[in-house]
Amino acid sequence: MRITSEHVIRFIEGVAARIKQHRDELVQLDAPIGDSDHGVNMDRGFTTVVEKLPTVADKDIGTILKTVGMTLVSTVGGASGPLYGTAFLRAGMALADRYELTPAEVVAALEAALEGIQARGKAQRGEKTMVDAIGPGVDVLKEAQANGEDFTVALRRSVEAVEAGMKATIPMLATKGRASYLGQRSIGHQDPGATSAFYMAQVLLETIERIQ
Amino acid sequence: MRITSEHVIRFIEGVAARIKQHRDELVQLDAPIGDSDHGVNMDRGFTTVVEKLPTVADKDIGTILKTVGMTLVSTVGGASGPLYGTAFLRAGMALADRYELTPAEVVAALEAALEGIQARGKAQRGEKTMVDAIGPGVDVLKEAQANGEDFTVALRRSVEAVEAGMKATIPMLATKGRASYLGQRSIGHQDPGATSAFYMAQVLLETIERIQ
Amino acid sequence: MKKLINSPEGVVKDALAGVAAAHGGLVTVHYDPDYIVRADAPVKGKVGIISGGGSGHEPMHGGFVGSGMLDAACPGAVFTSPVPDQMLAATKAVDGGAGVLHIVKNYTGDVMNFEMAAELAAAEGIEVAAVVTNDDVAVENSTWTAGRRGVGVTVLLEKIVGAAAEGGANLAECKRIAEKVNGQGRSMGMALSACTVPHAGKPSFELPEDEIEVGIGIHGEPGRRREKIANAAAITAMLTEPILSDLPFASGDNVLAFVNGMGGTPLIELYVVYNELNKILGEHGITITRNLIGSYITSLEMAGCSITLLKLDDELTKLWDAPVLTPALRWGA
Amino acid sequence: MKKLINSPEGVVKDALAGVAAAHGGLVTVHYDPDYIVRADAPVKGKVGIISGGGSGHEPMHGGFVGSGMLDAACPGAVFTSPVPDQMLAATKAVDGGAGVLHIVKNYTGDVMNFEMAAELAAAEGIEVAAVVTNDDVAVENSTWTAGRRGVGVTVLLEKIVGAAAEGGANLAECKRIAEKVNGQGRSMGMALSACTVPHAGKPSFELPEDEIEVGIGIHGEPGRRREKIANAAAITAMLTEPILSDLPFASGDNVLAFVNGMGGTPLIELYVVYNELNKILGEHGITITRNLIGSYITSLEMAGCSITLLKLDDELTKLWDAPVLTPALRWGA
Ligand SMILES: Nc1ncnc2c1ncn2[C@@H]1O[C@H](COP(=O)(O)OP(=O)(O)O)[C@@H](O)[C@H]1O
Ligand SMILES: Nc1ncnc2c1ncn2[C@@H]1O[C@H](COP(=O)(O)OP(=O)(O)O)[C@@H](O)[C@H]1O
Ligand SMILES: [Mg+2]
Ligand SMILES: [Mg+2]
Ligand SMILES: [Mg+2]
Ligand SMILES: [Mg+2]
Repeated sequence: MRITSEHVIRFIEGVAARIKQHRDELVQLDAPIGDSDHGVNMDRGFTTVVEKLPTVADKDIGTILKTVGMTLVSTVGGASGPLYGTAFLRAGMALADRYELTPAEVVAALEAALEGIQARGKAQRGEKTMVDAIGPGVDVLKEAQANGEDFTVALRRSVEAVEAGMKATIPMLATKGRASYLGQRSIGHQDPGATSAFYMAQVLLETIERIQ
Repeated sequence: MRITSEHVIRFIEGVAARIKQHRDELVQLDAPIGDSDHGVNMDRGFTTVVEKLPTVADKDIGTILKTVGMTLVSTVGGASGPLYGTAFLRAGMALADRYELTPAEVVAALEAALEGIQARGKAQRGEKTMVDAIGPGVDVLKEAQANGEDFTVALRRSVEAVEAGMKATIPMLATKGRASYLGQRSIGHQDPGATSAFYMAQVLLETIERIQ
Repeated sequence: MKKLINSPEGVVKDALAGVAAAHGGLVTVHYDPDYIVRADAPVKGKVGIISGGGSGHEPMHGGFVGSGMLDAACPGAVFTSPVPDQMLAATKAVDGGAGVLHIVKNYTGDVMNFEMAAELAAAEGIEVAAVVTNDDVAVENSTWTAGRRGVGVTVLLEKIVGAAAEGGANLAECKRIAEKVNGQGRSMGMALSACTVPHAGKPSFELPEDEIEVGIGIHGEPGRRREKIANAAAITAMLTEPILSDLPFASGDNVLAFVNGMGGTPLIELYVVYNELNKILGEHGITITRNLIGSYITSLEMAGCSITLLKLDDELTKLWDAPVLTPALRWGA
Repeated sequence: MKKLINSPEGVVKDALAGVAAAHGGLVTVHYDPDYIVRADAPVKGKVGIISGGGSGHEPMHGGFVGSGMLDAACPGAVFTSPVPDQMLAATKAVDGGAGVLHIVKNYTGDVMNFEMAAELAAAEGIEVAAVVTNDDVAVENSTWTAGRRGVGVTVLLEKIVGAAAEGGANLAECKRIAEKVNGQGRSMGMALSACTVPHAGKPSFELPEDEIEVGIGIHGEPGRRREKIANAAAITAMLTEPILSDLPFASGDNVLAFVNGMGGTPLIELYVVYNELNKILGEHGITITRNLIGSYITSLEMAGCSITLLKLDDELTKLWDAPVLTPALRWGA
């Protein structure tokens, strides 16, 4: 499978479109346990990212992803800005100078992204954050890679794991981020950051599926 | 008919009770074309009046009514305080040193009260104020007196005229007081001051009727 | 009705007790009759400046008592003009021998109660003058009304005349300046929502989600007309144009622009309105040389705003800039 | 949703333009990245004090920029922490060679964005220290949360540390004083109503007519728990007791009492609450020696209030009393 910088750009644009499409839903998810801004934050960030993309379209994938990360840091704000920003920065650092990626490199970049999020945000799994969605997805990919599974098939299972992780945030008690202030009242609501992570995973899968 | 200071006190107490009973109604009438306080203003004033009455119960009727007027001026506030206060003051001045009243004296006192209201407030009839209720009532009494009509009968007709005057304020355009600021929007609402005047007239009639 | 109060009956006294507890060094609160007076009153030889009106407009007037502004304020019940006993007692308390100026907002009740107090004070040998503010351009035809209402200009007038009195102006001079301010100032207000008078327990009117009241006063009453909700630029224009054409203000004028919140509107929105106002005045060649932005003359928790423009000259500018030390307005001190 | 705005997207920039138009002599507004900075920045040899946070809390922080308080403020989108670019630009703009103190409210987003800015500033050779305020006692168990939120104490801290910096304190000294203020201050808030984030278009939560939210933050979020509505005395006790027992405050303490409105609550109610607070503290033998009453750290048009108590000593009292000249807080100047 040839994963080129063109596919990476298609992925980023796809994420931007998907986030815009779910902007209000992400805002509404953030209302009961947050401050009603997650969808707007993400949309503001990715809208700017899309404007910036042409300036780096001919660059290596690492540079593209680092630009995405920097742009997110500079435009999203809130908790998700530094977190997703760091994620893309770290992924970009992992893929410096590459113009084409192997599935293994994609997995390594995703792992680096997750590590970046956890380094910045200090959240463990089970604290009702985006980590609860991203973590299980990365687990599946790593395990599949170890077993030599087909990447697309693995990614499909990975997205299912992300979705399950997202849904698993509903009964969780939040102990990180803004939702944690609600104590017991945080229970019963799906985490907005886990939800935006799921949409990104979906778009990643769709991008990869279209390559074959 | 012997109208004594005891009857006057009964009238005042009756007015206080009637106002209290219609307090919220007078507040609600004041909401669409005023500031939602007429019932509370009047109730505050007459509650204090009732507390003060024992200190002047043995005084002449003029003193009793002047005390009522002073107390209303000192406790009601708003437009109705100076207006009703002046009304009772003028009625009291008209009845100085009297311990018993003839119907003619009652009519003269009511006439003085109306004059006082108009001197203070400068309202003519047709401006959507208490004058539109009180004025016709005084007219009937004066005319009946000229015709030698029975006082109680005349008073009954007078209260009917007050009620009609009160209802006639509904289609009126306000040109005095707070309701005037609403311009055309003042049309269609009954004037709160005309309504409190009607309740006073009712109590006056009931007091007189009970004498016979 | 949801309010931070103990009872509808107690709200004015409770708030007065709060003022007394908070600003004891600055003002003294007297009860029965209620009035708030400068802690150092009467100031010998100074004209006493007093005002008053219904409660529910805070910080007006009690928040404006102090050096360089009011000598005393008389708070009535919520939205109810105070009674003459209050103004009489306050007048006596602030009389430093140079006479007392009553600042009265033009409402039938306020005017009559202040008149009675002035008559009583005169009978006691105190020289009293009065100025009646009537700056609300929403009330267009004064032959068909009780005259224009006194609104935002009252705040500016109290500051400016307070400075004049503090600076030693005599009663006639204070009255002249007061009338000048009233003559050169105009206001108009609008509401996004009604307010709830505590004892009434429910909003004074119902506004649909897409409508506003234009030409409101400060007593929770409906305005002159209802309009569809519009953006801040359109609403600001709706309020500003009648103000400009009424005085009229002209190109080259310097003005004090006062964007006032009605009690339930946050500061961020007032700055949005101020920005639009600044643009409109710029288009008319009018320069804002002084401004005041905040909730100073309110209508309980009503959401909305009013705009007041006061034409400035050197005299008024200097008096506006003079030091003031009150609970709600303070500078140079 | 009814607001005096032009559009949900434009509200922050429009309000900033209003601030620029209104307070041009005092502050300068920079756009992209957005920050409000003292007109005379950088002040040579003075520690620069900057803060920032989401918009919707006005006058905090932009209204506190000026002599004796903040050197710059970075406004994010409504309820969204600003981005590092803003804090970096502001830090550079106010660096007078003595280092820069970042005042950060403890929210995950604010902390992370300020951290990133501090890393970037350090990389450019500017000495940066940070203090994180976390005074909200409603958040009881910090092992199960992101730690306590920074609320009302932030306002007091900005004033006090601003005075210290103005007086020549160095960066370490400013940080020490900031930490002392944060250590000696506690807050708690409640809401009578929700607020509407402009782009969300509807209230963040629905409160029945007879219920209140207790233990809210300043982002329109629900509180720790719902309670039946109660009178001002009971609500004040509900907020004050957890504050008192947390520090704990003790008989004989002198405090600064800050009664803050959430944006939609009128001043008259804040004075009613202040009166109750004064009574409660009196019963505990605690003396209010300074106070602040008004809407200074708000949550858009939310109705409700918060109470902040700060234990005072001579050092803090002197710094509180020092002159301040900003759009929202001004005395001695
Ligand atoms: N410490 C953390 N680690 C990982 N994710 C976090 C952390 N704190 C918050 N989040 C994520 O951020 C999301 C909220 O993002 P957003 O609403 O944009 O920012 P804010 O909370 O500052 O308003 C949450 O739903 C959660 O998934
Ligand atoms: N100029 C006037 N002359 C006679 N009556 C008046 C005048 N102005 C107002 N009123 C009466 O006063 C009533 C309102 O009284 P109230 O609500 O107690 O005072 P306010 O209008 O000051 O709130 C009106 O309904 C009207 O009947
Ligand atoms: Mg959020
Ligand atoms: Mg009324
Ligand atoms: Mg009234
Ligand atoms: Mg946020």
